[in-house]
Amino acid sequence: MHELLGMAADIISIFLFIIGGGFMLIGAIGIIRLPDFWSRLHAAGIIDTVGAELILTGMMFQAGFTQVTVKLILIGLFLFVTSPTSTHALANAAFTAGIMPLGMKRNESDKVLKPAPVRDGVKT
Amino acid sequence: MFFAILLALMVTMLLVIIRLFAGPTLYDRVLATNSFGTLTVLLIGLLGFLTERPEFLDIAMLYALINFVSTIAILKFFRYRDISRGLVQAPEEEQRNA
Amino acid sequence: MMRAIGLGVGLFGLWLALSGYFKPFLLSLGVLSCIATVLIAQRMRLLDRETVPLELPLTLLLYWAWLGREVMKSSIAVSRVILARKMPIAQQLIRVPTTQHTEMGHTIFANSITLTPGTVTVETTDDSYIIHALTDAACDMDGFASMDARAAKVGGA
Amino acid sequence: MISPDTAAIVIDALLFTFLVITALAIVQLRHLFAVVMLAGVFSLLSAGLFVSLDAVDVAFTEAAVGAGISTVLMLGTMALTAREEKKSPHPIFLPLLVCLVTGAALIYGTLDMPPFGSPDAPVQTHVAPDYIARTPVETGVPNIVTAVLASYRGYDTLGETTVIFTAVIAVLMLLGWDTKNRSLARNARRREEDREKGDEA
Repeated sequence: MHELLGMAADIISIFLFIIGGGFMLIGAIGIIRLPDFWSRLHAAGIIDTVGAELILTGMMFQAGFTQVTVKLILIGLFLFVTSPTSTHALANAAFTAGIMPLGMKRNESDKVLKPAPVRDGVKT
Repeated sequence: MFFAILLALMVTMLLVIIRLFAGPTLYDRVLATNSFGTLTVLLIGLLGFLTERPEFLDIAMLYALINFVSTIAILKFFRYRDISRGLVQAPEEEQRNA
Repeated sequence: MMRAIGLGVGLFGLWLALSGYFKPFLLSLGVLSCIATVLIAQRMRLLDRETVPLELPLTLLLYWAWLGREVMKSSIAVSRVILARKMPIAQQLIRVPTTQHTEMGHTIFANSITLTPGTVTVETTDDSYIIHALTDAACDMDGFASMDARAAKVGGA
Repeated sequence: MISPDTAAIVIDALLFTFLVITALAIVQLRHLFAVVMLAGVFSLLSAGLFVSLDAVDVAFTEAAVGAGISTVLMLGTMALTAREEKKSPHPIFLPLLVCLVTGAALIYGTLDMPPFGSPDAPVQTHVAPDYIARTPVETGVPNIVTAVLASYRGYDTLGETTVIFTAVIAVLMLLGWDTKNRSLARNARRREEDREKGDEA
């Protein structure tokens, strides 16, 4: 019975690792492939949320009901709360600096369209 | 199992380092560093499991915390050009900066 | 006072969960450090609704479960975009109205939008957010409205 | 199936490769902001290495100092100086030679050292077993490094902390403690006003 449970946990965590690792790799490919900062933001979002959380959950199934799982849950919770905050801070800072998406289809913000700056984008 | 996922993690890390090196804008670099921090958290956790000593997760937790703080510090620095200033600016300061 | 006790109990719970020590000497050290932290927080006047959210409802957990499903759905959509040979992106900055009244509600709604890949909150005002969307499919106004309603239920309208 | 030891060695080798790549990138780039970011990544990678070498306390310090404080300090310095590194007017051969010779000497020095993890190394046979045996009984502190720092050589640590504290105070007084203090007071006052406004509403 005990072995059976262990095997089930193994299978579940392998499954979660495969999906999480797949999302992580896709996010990394997106970070390389996508054309500009704004679109890369979404690829990084995939790594930070789905990839990281799924892999952490996979590790939880390996750890079982121990203190390690408590720590993993805390890490997961912390990433869940902070990653959107830092993504928003990043997007907001870029927006304030006047970086605009490449080939924007629709713009409902009050800012006027400007070509994306070549280097650094910070007005010094 | 842990080895395979660690290898996937390594490939991801390499791609993120390439983006960090290539830029081109400052914000791309901050984005890559932030993602790299998340990947390091996972790396430390998985390394603990690989060597069968998962008690080291404390460091992973510390990294998750520090990564967030340093990202916010960097962005704050580039938005306000100063780290010691409070996040809420007085109206007169805002006007002076505009 | 309630908040001071709440913070103390929470901190000590965290201490126990992270350390796993139950020897009396170490336990007393843990209690001392928790009390010191609470006193410093008191002196910094940090004990308010924002830092010690005792009122956080249990529906937050249900909301997170729902959000998890949404995040999965949209990350599959974004993955498709990344893996397509000719990436069909149509970047846009759109304005999404919000009905949130409390700060907690604003935080939950705006962060939920950022958390779902494909959309990122760029700027916030009291009644609307500016959102960067990667594709046309990501600007699902009905979806935003339903997320807004759910967030309002959790964050207190 | 690969044994955990082999896997750990492969991972270590990969981490070292990344470390070298990052270091080369730092040397290559003239853009200082990117250098700061890459230095952060370098520190993250070395922390991963420390964990896989079982040096958990070092990894902790690396996390706090390397990734946290030094990034912020370097950014603060960049606010006062330029963003681009100047091209050095000197030829690179002499520094390169010095680096290579020093590196070769260091590597030659490691040849005499006992192999990594060897139980016969002087570190393992001298006082370390004694501390490991006595610490749990004598101090009751679970972490031996903490016990040594705060208990066995507590006076030494106290002295060190005093020195650093004095240095920080001196630097703060030299660099304008006063203006900083005032702006802190202003922020506190503003927070207070916001709170009062919030209470009324």
